[in-house]
Amino acid sequence: MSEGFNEASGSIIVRDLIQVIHEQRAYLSEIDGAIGDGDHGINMDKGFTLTARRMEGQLLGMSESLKLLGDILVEEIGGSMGPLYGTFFKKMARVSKGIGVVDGRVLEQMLESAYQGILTIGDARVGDKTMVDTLDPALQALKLANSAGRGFSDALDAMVEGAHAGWQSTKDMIARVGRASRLGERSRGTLDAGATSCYLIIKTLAQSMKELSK
Amino acid sequence: MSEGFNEASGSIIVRDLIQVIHEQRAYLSEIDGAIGDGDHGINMDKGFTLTARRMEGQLLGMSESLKLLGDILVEEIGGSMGPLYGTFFKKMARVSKGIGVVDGRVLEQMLESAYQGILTIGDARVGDKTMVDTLDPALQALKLANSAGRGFSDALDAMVEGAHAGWQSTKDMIARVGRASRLGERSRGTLDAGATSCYLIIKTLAQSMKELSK
Amino acid sequence: MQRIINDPDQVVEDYLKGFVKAHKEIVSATGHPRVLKRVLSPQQGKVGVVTGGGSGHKPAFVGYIGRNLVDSVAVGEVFSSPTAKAFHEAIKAADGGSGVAVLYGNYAGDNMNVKMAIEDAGDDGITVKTVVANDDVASAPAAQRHKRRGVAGEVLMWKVGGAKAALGGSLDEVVEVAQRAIDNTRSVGIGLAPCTIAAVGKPNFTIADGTMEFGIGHHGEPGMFVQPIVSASEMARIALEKILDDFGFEHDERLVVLVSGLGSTPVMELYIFYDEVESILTAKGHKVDQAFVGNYFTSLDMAGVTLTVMKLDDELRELVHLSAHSVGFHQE
Amino acid sequence: MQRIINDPDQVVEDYLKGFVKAHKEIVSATGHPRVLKRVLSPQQGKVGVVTGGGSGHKPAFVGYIGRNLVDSVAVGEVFSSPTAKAFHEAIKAADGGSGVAVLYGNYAGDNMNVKMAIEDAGDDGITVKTVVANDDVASAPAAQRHKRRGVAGEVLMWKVGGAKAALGGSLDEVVEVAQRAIDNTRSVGIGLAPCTIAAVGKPNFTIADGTMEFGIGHHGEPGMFVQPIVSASEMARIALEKILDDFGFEHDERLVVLVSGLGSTPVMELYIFYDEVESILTAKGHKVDQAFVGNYFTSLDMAGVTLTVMKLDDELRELVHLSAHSVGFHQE
Ligand SMILES: Nc1ncnc2c1ncn2[C@@H]1O[C@H](COP(=O)(O)OP(=O)(O)O)[C@@H](O)[C@H]1O
Ligand SMILES: Nc1ncnc2c1ncn2[C@@H]1O[C@H](COP(=O)(O)OP(=O)(O)O)[C@@H](O)[C@H]1O
Ligand SMILES: [Mg+2]
Ligand SMILES: [Mg+2]
Ligand SMILES: [Mg+2]
Ligand SMILES: [Mg+2]
Repeated sequence: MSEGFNEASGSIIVRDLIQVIHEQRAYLSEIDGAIGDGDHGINMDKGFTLTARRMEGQLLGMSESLKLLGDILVEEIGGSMGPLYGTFFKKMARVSKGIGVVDGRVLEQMLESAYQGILTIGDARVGDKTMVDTLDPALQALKLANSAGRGFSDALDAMVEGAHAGWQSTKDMIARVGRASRLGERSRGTLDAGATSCYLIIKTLAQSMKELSK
Repeated sequence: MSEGFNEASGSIIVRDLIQVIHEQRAYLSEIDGAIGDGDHGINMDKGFTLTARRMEGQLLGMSESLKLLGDILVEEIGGSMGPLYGTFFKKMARVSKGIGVVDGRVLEQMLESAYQGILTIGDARVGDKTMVDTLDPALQALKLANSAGRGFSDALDAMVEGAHAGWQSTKDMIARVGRASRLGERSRGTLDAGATSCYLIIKTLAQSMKELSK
Repeated sequence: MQRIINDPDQVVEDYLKGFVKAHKEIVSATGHPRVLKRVLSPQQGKVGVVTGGGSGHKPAFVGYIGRNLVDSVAVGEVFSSPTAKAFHEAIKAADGGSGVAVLYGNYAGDNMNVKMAIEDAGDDGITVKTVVANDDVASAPAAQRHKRRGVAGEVLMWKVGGAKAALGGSLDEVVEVAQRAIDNTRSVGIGLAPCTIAAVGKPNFTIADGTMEFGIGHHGEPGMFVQPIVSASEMARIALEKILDDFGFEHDERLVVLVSGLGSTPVMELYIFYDEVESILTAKGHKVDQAFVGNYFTSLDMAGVTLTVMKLDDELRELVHLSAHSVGFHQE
Repeated sequence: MQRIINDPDQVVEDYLKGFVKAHKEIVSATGHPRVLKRVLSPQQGKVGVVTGGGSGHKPAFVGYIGRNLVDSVAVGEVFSSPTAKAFHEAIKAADGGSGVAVLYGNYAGDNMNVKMAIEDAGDDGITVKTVVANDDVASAPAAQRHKRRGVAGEVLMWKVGGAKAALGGSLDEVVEVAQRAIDNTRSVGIGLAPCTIAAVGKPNFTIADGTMEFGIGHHGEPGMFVQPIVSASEMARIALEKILDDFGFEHDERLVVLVSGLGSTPVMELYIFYDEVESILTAKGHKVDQAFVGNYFTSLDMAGVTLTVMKLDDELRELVHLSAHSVGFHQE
């Protein structure tokens, strides 16, 4: 496996994300239904499916595809998910624009920028039972792997492991932001919907990047 | 028992009516609750109690008392009961005004006029499951007793018997007017509220008149 | 029962107090506790316009007291006719010497009480004429129109009658055009959930979940049939079909459409329903000249909708469009 | 779920179609499907007044588009913020060259989307300033006013801001007085029964029968406490106490009182509640200068009430009384 892949050939990453969100639409809504209002899968799928349609017949790179997804989320989804995931993907797009090869370092910069974007706009912190709880450990693990000099594939694995642990950690948390915060103590015991979609996104991202780097 | 009593001394009749309606308030509402909206006792008692208050300290004859009751029902109760029972008592008052002695014949005229008033204003017929079903046989029985030359006391008994039979007959009827008509076939099997109050009124009227004629 | 009340037997007294306080610039109390009138009524020389009915239909009836609308209203208990006395006092409060038009709905109690009130008003030397709204097509077949109940179409009758009186119409003219308004108006209701009278404390009737009652009355009077609930577009289709069948239009018409919620249906959904109604009418070649969508004539917390359609002629159109202002009705 | 809808995922699209059709004389569609504007907007030289928010709050937000009120509105999904794009387009639709005031409520999604929209509007050369309503005293302690949600007090902010803009105020003046309006406004809600989002199909939360949730938010956000349901007069007392404590008035004040139903509470009961509020305020020496009672800011079919009190100064009073006309708000 080579260290990285060509940004210009990476639109498959976004196509894979669209597919996984579409497949997991019902699952995401179900999780949101336990302590939220049961529409997370619907909200996400709406924006992602729209992106698929807009991508049709276009020749885009990874950065352009991520930008398209981000723009559509911001422009068409509204609520909190639109700006949060919209910013997430737009930031990733900006950092990787014209970058040439995407490797562990580039991905780290992309994710770091995306993470900062979400913090700035959403103001949630680790432990609030949100997508941030998936994102933070994923990014930490990626950073660690990179600075330990591990290869791209290993770094991606580490990132997914971090995301998985973070995602699972939301189960025991009390929601402090968003709709579920209404439930207080009763929000404990179920996974967070946004943390779940975020884990799915990180995992799919890693898979696609590995595939591209073969 | 003498044949009749002095109209001028008959205000006790209205006082007795007020008392019985007040005592049976809950019962009347309960019956109305089965197939109506459960307020017949409330509606009736409101007007009757008000009359009691207005009668206080006044020296009234039977006709004047009935007129007061009728006026208050018309003026303060509204709905259908106000005009129906209001007309009922106002008509009885008009026929008996300055009559001197009230006997079987006078009562017949009073009831006949009251009945016609209710038919004119309410347009219900025998068999519609209303107060008319009590009133009609009560009046028929009274007429029959009078024309058979039976005494006042017997005539009163006959009237009450007629009222009772009519009242009970409402049990098997399907309501064709008023709120209960909504239920159609389901209105069968319970007594009608208005027929019940009408029976109580006829019965109490008879008792008071007997008492007065002693 | 999840309600905002004090004594359940005093809800009418209590709400009237609040209503008069809140809308001092439009309505005022009268000598009779159950009669409200427009602050500026009676107006000398103007035909008085009176209505009245049971409570629980907000903004009807008191919410239609206002400029170019109703002069005075007789207020009854919840879902129960006002007294003859209240109607009589309302007539007096509206009388400006040119006669009074009582424009009310076809219900047994109201008919009796208005009739008695008119006799009493006659003793005062006031000329009173009536128009009895019977727009509810579901409440009796066309051959027995006189038996039909008045529902949300009453709003258009008041609008037209009130406008005509404001423009200086004579009593005969006001009554004639209000009669024409209601003759040209058809309504039908669809019930989705029952309502609860506070003094009674439990729902007045039931509508099973997943079903709708077509042709329901404004107090829960039985409809024509109960069937599984359908989409807004299908509801609009069957409601309009019933109304258009009854009209039997032979030409393309200019119409007023009034869509009123029954109480607890989100207003958003009334617009979804209206959109379908408008589309069907337009497809058939008719033109919606004026639409009213909102809670114009409710039934406490009943869920559902009333569809009302009025056929316009030139005069009705002019009167419908005349500006008006009341608590529940506004037109610029 | 007893609803009048077609596709539960399309309720917003569907109701907007009906809304625009029904109110052609007041509102019109724009290039963006989720932005409506006043027919007569933008007006050259007038400061544009924009608002927006999730759907399900009828007549808010689109019902406040009108004369001397709001110029354009960004519309979100039910209980979900409009997109940044929609806010951006609404800003453009309101811009008459003198800047635009976005007057909206303090919710996470709205804050994010407005912020992004302002950046984009800046690229178009439009000056945008915002006022963020935070009138809900139950949603955070006084020390954290910036965390409080905006509820029915937004109506008064729009009224005042819209009036100032209509009278020719500059952007700074409009924003200053709208800010003063909301700074002088406090609200609190009482929930009696939950609401159901059609796309979700079941109640969003529960309020046990016989209990009430004091301080509930407009989407069912948790209140301060749940307690057995009390009389209207007691509800008024505790709601007003919470508001007056927060104000801490030192003088007798002239006030605006706005009582809004949350959706399915009969309007009659809002007047019972208002009557109590007015009595208490009057007894304390205050004067209700203007009252609004009705469904001004609802939450689908939630049962309950929001009490809003605004303290007036001379300018606010003049602006509140300026005539206005929109689908949901009317002042002569
Ligand atoms: N301020 C925030 N920062 C980060 N994530 C958030 C924030 N608010 C909410 N979320 C995430 O949003 C998810 C819910 O999304 P979704 O169901 O689509 O929206 P809604 O709550 O409006 O129905 C939550 O599970 C949580 O992870
Ligand atoms: N048109 C009518 N003629 C005679 N009696 C009637 C008529 N309509 C209704 N009733 C009587 O009224 C009774 C109900 O009275 P009540 O409960 O006081 O009024 P409501 O039905 O308005 O609640 C019925 O039981 C019936 O006997
Ligand atoms: Mg949601
Ligand atoms: Mg959700
Ligand atoms: Mg009753
Ligand atoms: Mg009854």
